Amino acid sequence: MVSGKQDGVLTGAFYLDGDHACAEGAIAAGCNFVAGYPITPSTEIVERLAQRFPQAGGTFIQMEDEIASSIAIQGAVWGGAKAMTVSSGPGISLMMEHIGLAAMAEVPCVIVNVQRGGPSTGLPTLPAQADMMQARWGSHGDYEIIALCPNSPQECFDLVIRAFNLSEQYRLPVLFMMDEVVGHMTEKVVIPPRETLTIVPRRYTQLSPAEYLPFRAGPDLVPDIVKAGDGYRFHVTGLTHDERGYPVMNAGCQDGLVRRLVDKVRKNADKIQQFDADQLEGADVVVISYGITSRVTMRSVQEARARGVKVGHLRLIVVWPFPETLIRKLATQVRGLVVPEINLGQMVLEVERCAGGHCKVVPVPHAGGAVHDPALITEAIVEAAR
Amino acid sequence: MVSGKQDGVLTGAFYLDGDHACAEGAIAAGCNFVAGYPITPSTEIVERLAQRFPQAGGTFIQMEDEIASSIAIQGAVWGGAKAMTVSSGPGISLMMEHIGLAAMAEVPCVIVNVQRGGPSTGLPTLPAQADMMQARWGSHGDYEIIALCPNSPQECFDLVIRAFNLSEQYRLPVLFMMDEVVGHMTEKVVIPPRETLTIVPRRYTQLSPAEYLPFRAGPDLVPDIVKAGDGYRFHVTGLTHDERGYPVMNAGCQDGLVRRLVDKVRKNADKIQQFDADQLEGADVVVISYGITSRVTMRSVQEARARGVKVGHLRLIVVWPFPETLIRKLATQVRGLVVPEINLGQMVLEVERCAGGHCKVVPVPHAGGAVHDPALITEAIVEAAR
Amino acid sequence: MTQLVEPQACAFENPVEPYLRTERMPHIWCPGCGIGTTVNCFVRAIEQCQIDLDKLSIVSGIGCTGRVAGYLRLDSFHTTHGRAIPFATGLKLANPELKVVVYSGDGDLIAIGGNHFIHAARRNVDLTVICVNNFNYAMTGGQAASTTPIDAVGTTAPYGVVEKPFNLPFLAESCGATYVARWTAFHVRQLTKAMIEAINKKGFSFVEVITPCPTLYERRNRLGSGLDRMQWFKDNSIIKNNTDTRECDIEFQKPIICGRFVDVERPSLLENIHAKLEQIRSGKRR
Amino acid sequence: MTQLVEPQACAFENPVEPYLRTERMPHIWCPGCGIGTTVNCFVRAIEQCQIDLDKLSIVSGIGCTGRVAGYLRLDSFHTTHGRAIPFATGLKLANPELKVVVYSGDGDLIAIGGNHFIHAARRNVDLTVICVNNFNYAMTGGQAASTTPIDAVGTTAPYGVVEKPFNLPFLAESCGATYVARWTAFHVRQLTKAMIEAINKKGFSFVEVITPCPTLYERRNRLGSGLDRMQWFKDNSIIKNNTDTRECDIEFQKPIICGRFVDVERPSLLENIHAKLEQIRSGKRR
Amino acid sequence: MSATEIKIGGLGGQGVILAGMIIGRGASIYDNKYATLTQAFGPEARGSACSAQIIVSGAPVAYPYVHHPHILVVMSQEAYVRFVPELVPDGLLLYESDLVQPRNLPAGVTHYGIPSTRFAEEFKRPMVSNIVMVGFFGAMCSLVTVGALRQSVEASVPPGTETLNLAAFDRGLQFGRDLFSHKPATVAQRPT
Amino acid sequence: MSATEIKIGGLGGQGVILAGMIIGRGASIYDNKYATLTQAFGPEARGSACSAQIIVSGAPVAYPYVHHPHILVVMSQEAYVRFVPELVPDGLLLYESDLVQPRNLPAGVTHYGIPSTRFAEEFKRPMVSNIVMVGFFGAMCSLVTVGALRQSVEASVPPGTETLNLAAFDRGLQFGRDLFSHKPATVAQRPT
Amino acid sequence: MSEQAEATGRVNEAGPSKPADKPRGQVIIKPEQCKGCGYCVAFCPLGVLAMSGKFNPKGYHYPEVAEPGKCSGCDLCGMYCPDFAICGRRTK
Amino acid sequence: MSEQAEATGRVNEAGPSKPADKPRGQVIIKPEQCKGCGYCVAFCPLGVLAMSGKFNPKGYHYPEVAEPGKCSGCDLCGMYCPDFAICGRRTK
Ligand SMILES: Cc1ncc(C[n+]2csc(CCOP(=O)(O)OP(=O)(O)O)c2C)c(N)n1
Ligand SMILES: Cc1ncc(C[n+]2csc(CCOP(=O)(O)OP(=O)(O)O)c2C)c(N)n1
Ligand code: SF4
Ligand code: SF4
Ligand code: SF4
Ligand code: SF4
Ligand code: SF4
Ligand code: SF4
Ligand SMILES: [Mg+2]
Ligand SMILES: [Mg+2]
Repeated sequence: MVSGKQDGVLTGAFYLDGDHACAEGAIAAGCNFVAGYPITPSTEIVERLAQRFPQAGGTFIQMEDEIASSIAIQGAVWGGAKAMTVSSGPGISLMMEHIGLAAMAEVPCVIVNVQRGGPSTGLPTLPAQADMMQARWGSHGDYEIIALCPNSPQECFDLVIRAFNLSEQYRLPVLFMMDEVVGHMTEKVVIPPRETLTIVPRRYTQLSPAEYLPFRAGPDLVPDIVKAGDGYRFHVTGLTHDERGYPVMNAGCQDGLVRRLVDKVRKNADKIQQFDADQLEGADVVVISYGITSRVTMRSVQEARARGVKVGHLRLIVVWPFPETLIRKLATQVRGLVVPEINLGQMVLEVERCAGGHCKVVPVPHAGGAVHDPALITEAIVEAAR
Repeated sequence: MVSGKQDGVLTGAFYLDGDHACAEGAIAAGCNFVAGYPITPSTEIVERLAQRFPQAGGTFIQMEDEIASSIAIQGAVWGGAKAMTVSSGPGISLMMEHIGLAAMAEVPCVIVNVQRGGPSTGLPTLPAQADMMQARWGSHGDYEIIALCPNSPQECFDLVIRAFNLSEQYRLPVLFMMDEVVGHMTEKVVIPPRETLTIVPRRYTQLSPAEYLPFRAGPDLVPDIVKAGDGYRFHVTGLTHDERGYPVMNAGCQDGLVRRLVDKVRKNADKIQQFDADQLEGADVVVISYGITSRVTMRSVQEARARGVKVGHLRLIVVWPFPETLIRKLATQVRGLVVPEINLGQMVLEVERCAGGHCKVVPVPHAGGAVHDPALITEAIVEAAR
Repeated sequence: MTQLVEPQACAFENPVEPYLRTERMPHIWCPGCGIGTTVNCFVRAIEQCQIDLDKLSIVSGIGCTGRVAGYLRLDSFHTTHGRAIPFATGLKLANPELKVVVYSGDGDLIAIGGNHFIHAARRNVDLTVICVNNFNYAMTGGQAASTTPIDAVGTTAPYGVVEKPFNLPFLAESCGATYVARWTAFHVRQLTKAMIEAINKKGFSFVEVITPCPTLYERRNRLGSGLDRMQWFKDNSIIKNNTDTRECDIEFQKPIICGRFVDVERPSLLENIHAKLEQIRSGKRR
Repeated sequence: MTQLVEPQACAFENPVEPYLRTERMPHIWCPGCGIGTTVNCFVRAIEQCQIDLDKLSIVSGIGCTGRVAGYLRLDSFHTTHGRAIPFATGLKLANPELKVVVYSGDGDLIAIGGNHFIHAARRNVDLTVICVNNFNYAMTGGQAASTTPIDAVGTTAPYGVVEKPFNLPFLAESCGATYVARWTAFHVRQLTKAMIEAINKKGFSFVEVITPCPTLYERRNRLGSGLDRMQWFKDNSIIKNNTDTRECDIEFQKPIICGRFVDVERPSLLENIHAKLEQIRSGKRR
Repeated sequence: MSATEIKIGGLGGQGVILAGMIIGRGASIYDNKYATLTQAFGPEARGSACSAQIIVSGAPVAYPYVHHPHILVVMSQEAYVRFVPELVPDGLLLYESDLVQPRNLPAGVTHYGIPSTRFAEEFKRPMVSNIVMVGFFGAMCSLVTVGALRQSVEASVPPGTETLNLAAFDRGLQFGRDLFSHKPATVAQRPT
Repeated sequence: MSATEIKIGGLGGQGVILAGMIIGRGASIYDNKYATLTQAFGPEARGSACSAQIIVSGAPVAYPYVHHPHILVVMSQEAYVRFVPELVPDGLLLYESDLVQPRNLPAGVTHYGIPSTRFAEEFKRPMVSNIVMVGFFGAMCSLVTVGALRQSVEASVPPGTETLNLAAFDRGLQFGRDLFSHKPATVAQRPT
Repeated sequence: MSEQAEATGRVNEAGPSKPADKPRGQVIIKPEQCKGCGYCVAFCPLGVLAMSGKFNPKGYHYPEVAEPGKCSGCDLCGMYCPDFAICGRRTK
Repeated sequence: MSEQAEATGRVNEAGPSKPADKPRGQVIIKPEQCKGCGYCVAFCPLGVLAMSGKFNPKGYHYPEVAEPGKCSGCDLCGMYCPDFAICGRRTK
């Protein structure tokens, strides 16, 4: 019942940090290929996998850099694997071209970013949440991804499974946005028996090679997939392509393809959404938080309530796609939305946009290197309630 | 008086495409170091520089990739050069880590992105404007850049000079956001005598090595710079650093540094702003456009005016920092803001945010591969005016 | 108006056709482009290897040569510029029963992709890498490459290249490639044989093919037509198997040494991984 | 409580001090870390080269070794992981009167930075590259690297490495480096001399220094303390100048061949650029 | 609008863009008008369809694309088929008469052919076919003065090839003038 | 709040984080409470200040940081100087008595020292100093049961080193028990 | 028509040179796919082929069988042709 | 006190071994900077140094001059010391 010593897939209660829990979650999700390159504070994830995969039945390869890692996993996916790569700011920045490829070629995969202080080399061992907009916009061109933010080791386990599930469901790269605190924080992690976990299988086509078109989507806008070696003789390209997967260089094909790529997220946003709502009903102020900041916020909310403020707390678990509809509605019901984040204002821009002038939007920025002093958030709540 | 044949710095009227004009603008701005890697539709810029630099007095080096290019220019800047690199979507995505370094180490340099259809390899020879959010958010961590959008070869010349000037003034990477149409469109470009051009010199310190602190900023939040070989024995790092440039790993130092890095743009935004305003006064609808789309919009605006709509046209020349104040004010004065862009909704998000619910915000998205049919924008204007 | 010939049914099929995505023909390559010639050799090689084509994957990067993947009726992957090798590495590791061939250009594999090339050779990944070396970046219009000979011109080196080009066989050997050969597009039979040997080799095998790019490299360097160039290859190739790779430098318009230079045995990455797994499962730590 | 000694004034100065940013001491390196030893050699080398220190720039990537730049009182650049060489290339080309030394780790220069390494060697850029090879990624906690010998363990290869490591001298030579030497941290005098030779060399010079990383590599591989390791270097180094670089592979706990392996002349990148400019200005196209 | 819109279509490698460039540069730099040239081509270096579009105007050009050219020049059958429907009803068509068969031409279109490739082969340089065409263009319409076109040819071709190219230009010009003396073009007199 | 907050400070390489891990795991897995461990360390692998913070509670822990520890364990003078001011007024201080001099200790703090490094050197493995300290911790307060701590030591150390580490644990435990029998700790009886 | 038929064994049989021999090979040409590079003509070891004076729809000259009886069916033309426009096969 | 002074020529002069010879070198040690790796002790060619039994503030043992008169000032200790905590110099 202890980390680092069991073989196969674990079940039971373990004392794990977020990084290790993430590794176990990946194994539980059926991930069997990980390519990575060391970087603080994410390295423990691949270290654990390097140790665990021989027993758990997966392959870990340390590539020469993050660029190689982020494309090796895509090769592996086409070979039939469930694949993941893991990094932090500088390494994630190097993956941008390949996040675009995964979006374009609809490659289900998970990219873990254990956020540290930036920009550049920044604060390698200290926390931040300043890669949130990068997660959405970092690659060139129009595309959509899904991003999740866990706030505990338990969630690193639970949600990385959902990350894999979403990537399979929608055939796109899912960004798993941890932060240094969550990655290095250790708590009890309960791993249920594997049978009780919901694992979305890869959507392999039922069609024969003669009938199958690799990029023809069904009503959910997501095409079924195949893998190499099964006789489909399919083609995959990062160029704009038609339903056969063949390059077609014109605006019409681009429109059909790229609109579908973004719509499969935008139009399915309601199904993808996930959040924790705490006393939103009747609140004068709602704090919107995610990741480690949500746990700091819990204390602030407690303090503010103790000071008599009717404050609700909306914790975003899926941050991208952004819960537009929800925030638009909330904005019409409250006096203020308070948005603490360990960055100098990122998700708050989306909140402000969706608030549409209906209520105050109060950012509580923090440049990184630590979490907020809870009092800062408390003050912002009290202020916003005025 | 013809392109491609003169030695030294040119003066006169030339028939140049945007790429070539950009190269000439860089030379006129005093750029004397360019590192690059070929990619359509930007390659003509470096090809021209490779041909022109031996006479014009600069060094071009074709590096092994875009990563190398984007750091070689930073080495060159610290060696005293005015430096630029040039690419398009896939190559720009590879530069993300180094855009962060340039922001962090306050390296004045210009990065040209001749936008093509994305995501991924996309439509290499066809236009898009879908890297606008990437320009702002593509690297990890909090930082700010400046981005400009020319709409003609003449502006490719004129504005790349301003791009260099801004990079020197604020010591940061400036993104020069062309698009395939502007890059490959040929028109007359008038190059005035060099003496008449305003060139902002590098802000070399006046202080002695004993007095000088490399990252101590003056009231404009920008520190003066030095170069290697002048006896300052200075240190530059991508880590969070103090005024001496030495790494300091804590939240306090991070706060001081990173806030200054963003504030030097945010607080100087008014000075950086640049736009063209056409009949905004009294308009019922204002179209907000940039780059090649602004020229398509001109026709749409004409058509809409012919149909009796009171429509103004705001063309953004500096797109980042975003002209918040202006848009906030406009939103209170008009019925609708129409935002055509060759992407599936990027700058329109900023417009919507700043509009704050005061007026309709009508996106006119286009997935890329071509410019808009002007009628589409006209219809949106007419619709918004209702 | 000159009289034009029209398409018509054939008496027998071109033997490459079953291997091609004929629905995508004509291809984009220029008149006299050597890439098509190498494809002929490759098709004949895989035919002669008698491998299950359903288990053969082909991976390209971006470039004129990068289009090869898209034209072959195989599981085919047109990845990003420079990254065919790490993609192929993932593909092969995830599904070891596949035969994985990387087919791409010199710029793709050796300039932007150089790091992946050397690491894959070092690891002895079970891949065959075919590098079409046309001495320039063709797809983007003829820029100088890290293979362009000194003094040759390219659009980004209009006055002539000053950097020494890579000696690819030497580089591949220094990293640990177990099979290394070089041929020109003129040597269709030898090239086919080399491809067969490379495909049959376990571990990292590497075939460099020098080809004409008449539209860009030859034209810009005044080396005549594709045909002139092929004749030049014919007249200026020195076939010398087992040449010390140190001697395999290529200089502008100097004879080109061709042959099989390296053919050695060492355990491939997959063999090593499996041996390690055995060892772990049998309980020994090291 | 044990009695502690307190700092005190010195009778004379440590000769390295004028070259160090003493205000940043103590440095972050562990007890017995070999990096500090190489810094001693480097300081003595630049002292003996009698170069103008104001014109000497040092460029590092990220890693334990990457911190060297920050500790030397020179114009110093701590860049991004893997990118010291292209940064240095830009610096040198922009200001050819500078002497530019790249000082970084094996992971930095050869794993993520491998492509820049081979291209810089090929171009013969006027740089001196000092690679501290401690057989692992130390800064991040002891992961296996592309230099880790087969069967040695690292945190990401807990059961032992299965990939052949690079033979760095062979790799450097294959790309065209004009000076290549290898020493261990034990060989302080020879290392100093090699650094002098490398700095005085025009073109691309490369010095590999094998150093102990007792905290991670030696500890995890049960190779004892730093001192044990240095003794091992002493006892297991074979000094053999001009060894064919093919023979310079490193195997786990097998003797290490040290020496100067390559020292040849060919025009450096800057020389080539200047010659080309002359040619252009004198009106000849080629 | 006082703008005249031109489209030139052909295959990559035929020098269609350069032809457009010469016309645009002639109009813009040597005739001192406004002239915007845009181009469309595939990813491949050679062999696929490509086209150049030029708008020549007395005032700055905003919208740079040509949807209904007044003048269409085609160097391949494919370009002919694709672009002819776009021609304005009374437009002018110039075509490579060995490579293009002007079938189903809309009524009202004035059209002239020239075997420019064959003429170019006479110079032993098939690639000057486009310059022959530009000379022909100079003869068949007065939008850009012949002097401006000649200067532009000189300024636009690779150094050392000026004489050859001017000869090619003159060949096309002469062929056109000879043709023209037989049958006057209407579009050619269009005020520009 | 029913939560007890612990801080452990020392230098990198002293195993401070592992000590925290053992305490946290003991409380969480073997005593079945909630225990959140956070850590702080520099970029460097070794030698700089580092600390572990553990909150042990009967309910889930939200805010995971310790600002005012009830129990402080210090293994270096630097850590002592830095963290002692944070201790709650009636807190418990455990320290490495060869490396730390508890100068200017606030009144009300209960404090015990152990020469854990020296004890570890007795085992010829200086790196088990932290485990000695954990044993000492087990003796000096009842927050985590000794049984849970022992199990946790076993589960947390590298395979093959269990015996050595348990011996080190017992050494610290014994030393503490001996001390404790002389002078009872107040914090130790705090309800947890 | 022509090129196609000319190239087959049938036509070869009726070809001018060596009418007595049964031709050992056939060659097939798809002129519309040809880009006129001339490789097949130059590298046919038996001089079977020659470039036509005619253009195909893309404007290229293409090969014709000049010496049909000589073809050995070695398929070297097929291996050289970058455009998959020609190939040979043995007939016995 | 002590280590610093012990290491200088002056103390060497008073040292036990070879009292007649004027010592050829001096060594200087900064114990507080030392991390106890032992390189200086092990690689001093003349056996001048020995590890102290005492700890410095960081908890490391550090070198002391055991044979002061023997020091040649060769500075090998200085070249080895990763922490710049020791160095030697010639005195004549
Ligand atoms: C990241 C990135 N950089 C640059 C390019 C542009 N690009 C496409 S192909 C190519 C070069 C191809 O050269 P090579 O690999 O030699 O292939 P060839 O076309 O010569 O066959 C380049 C630079 C790109 N697509 N992606
Ligand atoms: C892009 C990027 N990837 C990964 C890292 C994390 N990282 C920092 S140093 C390092 C390895 C250092 O190894 P080496 O160069 O051998 O230096 P050493 O620490 O061994 O001296 C890594 C992987 C980073 N900073 N940036
Ligand atoms: S440009 Fe060169 S390599 Fe590309 S298709 Fe044409 S001839 Fe071949
Ligand atoms: S971890 Fe290794 S390389 Fe890094 S400072 Fe410590 S001993 Fe040196
Ligand atoms: S098959 Fe052989 S002999 Fe026949 S035409 Fe082709 S190359 Fe010549
Ligand atoms: S080799 Fe092919 S493309 Fe070339 S001439 Fe012969 S048939 Fe035509
Ligand atoms: S200077 Fe030389 S002899 Fe003296 S202590 Fe140091 S190493 Fe020994
Ligand atoms: S070499 Fe330096 S750090 Fe090591 S024991 Fe000697 S003085 Fe101390
Ligand atoms: Mg090439
Ligand atoms: Mg290392």
